[in-house]
Amino acid sequence: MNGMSRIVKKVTQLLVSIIFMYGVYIVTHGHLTPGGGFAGGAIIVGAFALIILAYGSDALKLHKEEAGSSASESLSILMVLILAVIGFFVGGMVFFNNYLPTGVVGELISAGTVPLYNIFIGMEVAAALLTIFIALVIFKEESK
Amino acid sequence: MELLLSIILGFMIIGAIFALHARDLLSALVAFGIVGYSLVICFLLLKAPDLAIVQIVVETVTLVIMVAVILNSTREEVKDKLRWQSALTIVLALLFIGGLVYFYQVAIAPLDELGMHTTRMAEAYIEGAAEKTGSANLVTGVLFDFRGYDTLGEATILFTAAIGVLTVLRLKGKKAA
Amino acid sequence: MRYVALFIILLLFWLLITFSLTIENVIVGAVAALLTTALFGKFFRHNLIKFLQPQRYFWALVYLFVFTWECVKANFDVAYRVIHPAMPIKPGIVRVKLNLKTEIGKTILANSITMTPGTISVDLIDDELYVHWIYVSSMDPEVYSQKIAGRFENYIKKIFE
Amino acid sequence: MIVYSLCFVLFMVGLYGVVTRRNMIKIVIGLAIMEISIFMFLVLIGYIQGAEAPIITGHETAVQFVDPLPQAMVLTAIVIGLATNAMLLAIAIRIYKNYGTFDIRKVNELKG
Repeated sequence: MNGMSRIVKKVTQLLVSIIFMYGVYIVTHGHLTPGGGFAGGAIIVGAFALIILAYGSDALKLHKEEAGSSASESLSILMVLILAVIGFFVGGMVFFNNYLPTGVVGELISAGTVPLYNIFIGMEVAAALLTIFIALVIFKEESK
Repeated sequence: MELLLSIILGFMIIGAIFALHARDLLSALVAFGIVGYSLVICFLLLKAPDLAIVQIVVETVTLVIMVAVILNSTREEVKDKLRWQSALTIVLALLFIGGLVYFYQVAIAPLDELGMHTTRMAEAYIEGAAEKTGSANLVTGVLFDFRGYDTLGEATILFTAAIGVLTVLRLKGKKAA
Repeated sequence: MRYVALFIILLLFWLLITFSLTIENVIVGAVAALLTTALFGKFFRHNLIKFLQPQRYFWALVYLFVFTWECVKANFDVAYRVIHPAMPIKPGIVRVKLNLKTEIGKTILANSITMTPGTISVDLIDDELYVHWIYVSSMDPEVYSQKIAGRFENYIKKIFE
Repeated sequence: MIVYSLCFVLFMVGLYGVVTRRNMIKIVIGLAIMEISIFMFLVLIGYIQGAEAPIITGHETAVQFVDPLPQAMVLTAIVIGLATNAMLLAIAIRIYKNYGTFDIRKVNELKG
């Protein structure tokens, strides 16, 4: 796959970092504004998919990216579990206990463990969808 | 409100019927996009901005994956037309539809009118959410605090699906390092 | 150098969308911008000196009005062609020679042509832009290049070159 | 109540697609339509006339929120739906690679 025309590549260069940044904003402000890990993760996938579609698989090392994305997927689901287990031992034997101080409603650093879960679920969603997407592209390359 | 939602749902039904009958698979996907993106408008009208954000992104990703699959293979619809094999098939289908409509009637009877919902179970969540979790977004509070197990299960399903796709689509084995 | 510029732009974008200046917010934004720069910095290739020259912003403002005016005119033109019972269309693809040098200028010109109703830029090969046109009014390259691209080209040259 | 009935009709359209179509891509589309009708129905149940979206901004007057519970459930369901759809499409394209067709009955005839 050769990628698309130079117009698309230039627009991709302009926009891709801003799309990724917006995804990070949706994830980190998930407990204050609409959004959260699920939505933000899907937006982050959009940024990566844009690069893969615009530049084509020749310019990128897809096998390496696939390994990286499936590794970060496993890592983030492990982190969610670890956070939950820590809650089990810190609080009164309750899984998914919110053990950090909750702070003031409406501030960025508040709500205890909820933002942390948001971040790791966002990583999980992004990595899983990216893995699926890259697997499809690699399948297309190899089946020629 | 109800009228507006009914109109949008009518469009969704028309789009769905067209998506299932289109000759070209690519136009079928475009028609399926009508259904998904109309759902986003419905979510916004129903005061569910979280869901609207998720649905608009998920619909886009789904369409991208579907178009990738179709460009990989073929756009041709399978030629054979639907044949009504016998009168028995029709009778069975009508019986089935009748049964479904009956159970729908039974299920819909105890529900409240649209917009007259009384929050029974979520009362505790709404009352306690701000103090207990400190999260201003109640949906996120429910999702990651009160119902953390659901989220964990959901993440597990995503993980399994990704691994399944990797397994199904692997053509060459991994080279021995 | 490029990376620092991207970092500053992203941090400004973060502050714009969050719209609060608390310390935590700035720290989280800085971390996010750092992550984004590390991941996507190699895709950010622009000449940065031009960012700091104020007359370019003035011409960009002028270009906005010019583009809006052309867009409205083209809208009426296409609407006329659609409503007219005889449908006076003569579609075709023409090859437009560009005088712009920079990549970003060509991209903005191509996108402007696409966003004007009636014309769609199909592809960009070397210095030539292939445009699908709803009514090919002349076969002379000079005339149609002026008609399609000429109205935008001077302004874009002033903004980006 | 007519909105609920229309949701049911949408569900039936999806079911009709799954039962009668022979193309695997069309079957996946039918399943996705069924999913969409279910999401719509669940969110409709939680809607309250004149209520606010369930986000505390600090200066709302009428302190009544839309039920956040169905919304949280649907949020997970949407992402799960995407995962299952991707899995089904992967299986479909793998079958296409092996048999050269999307026709599900022809695949049945070819093997076993």
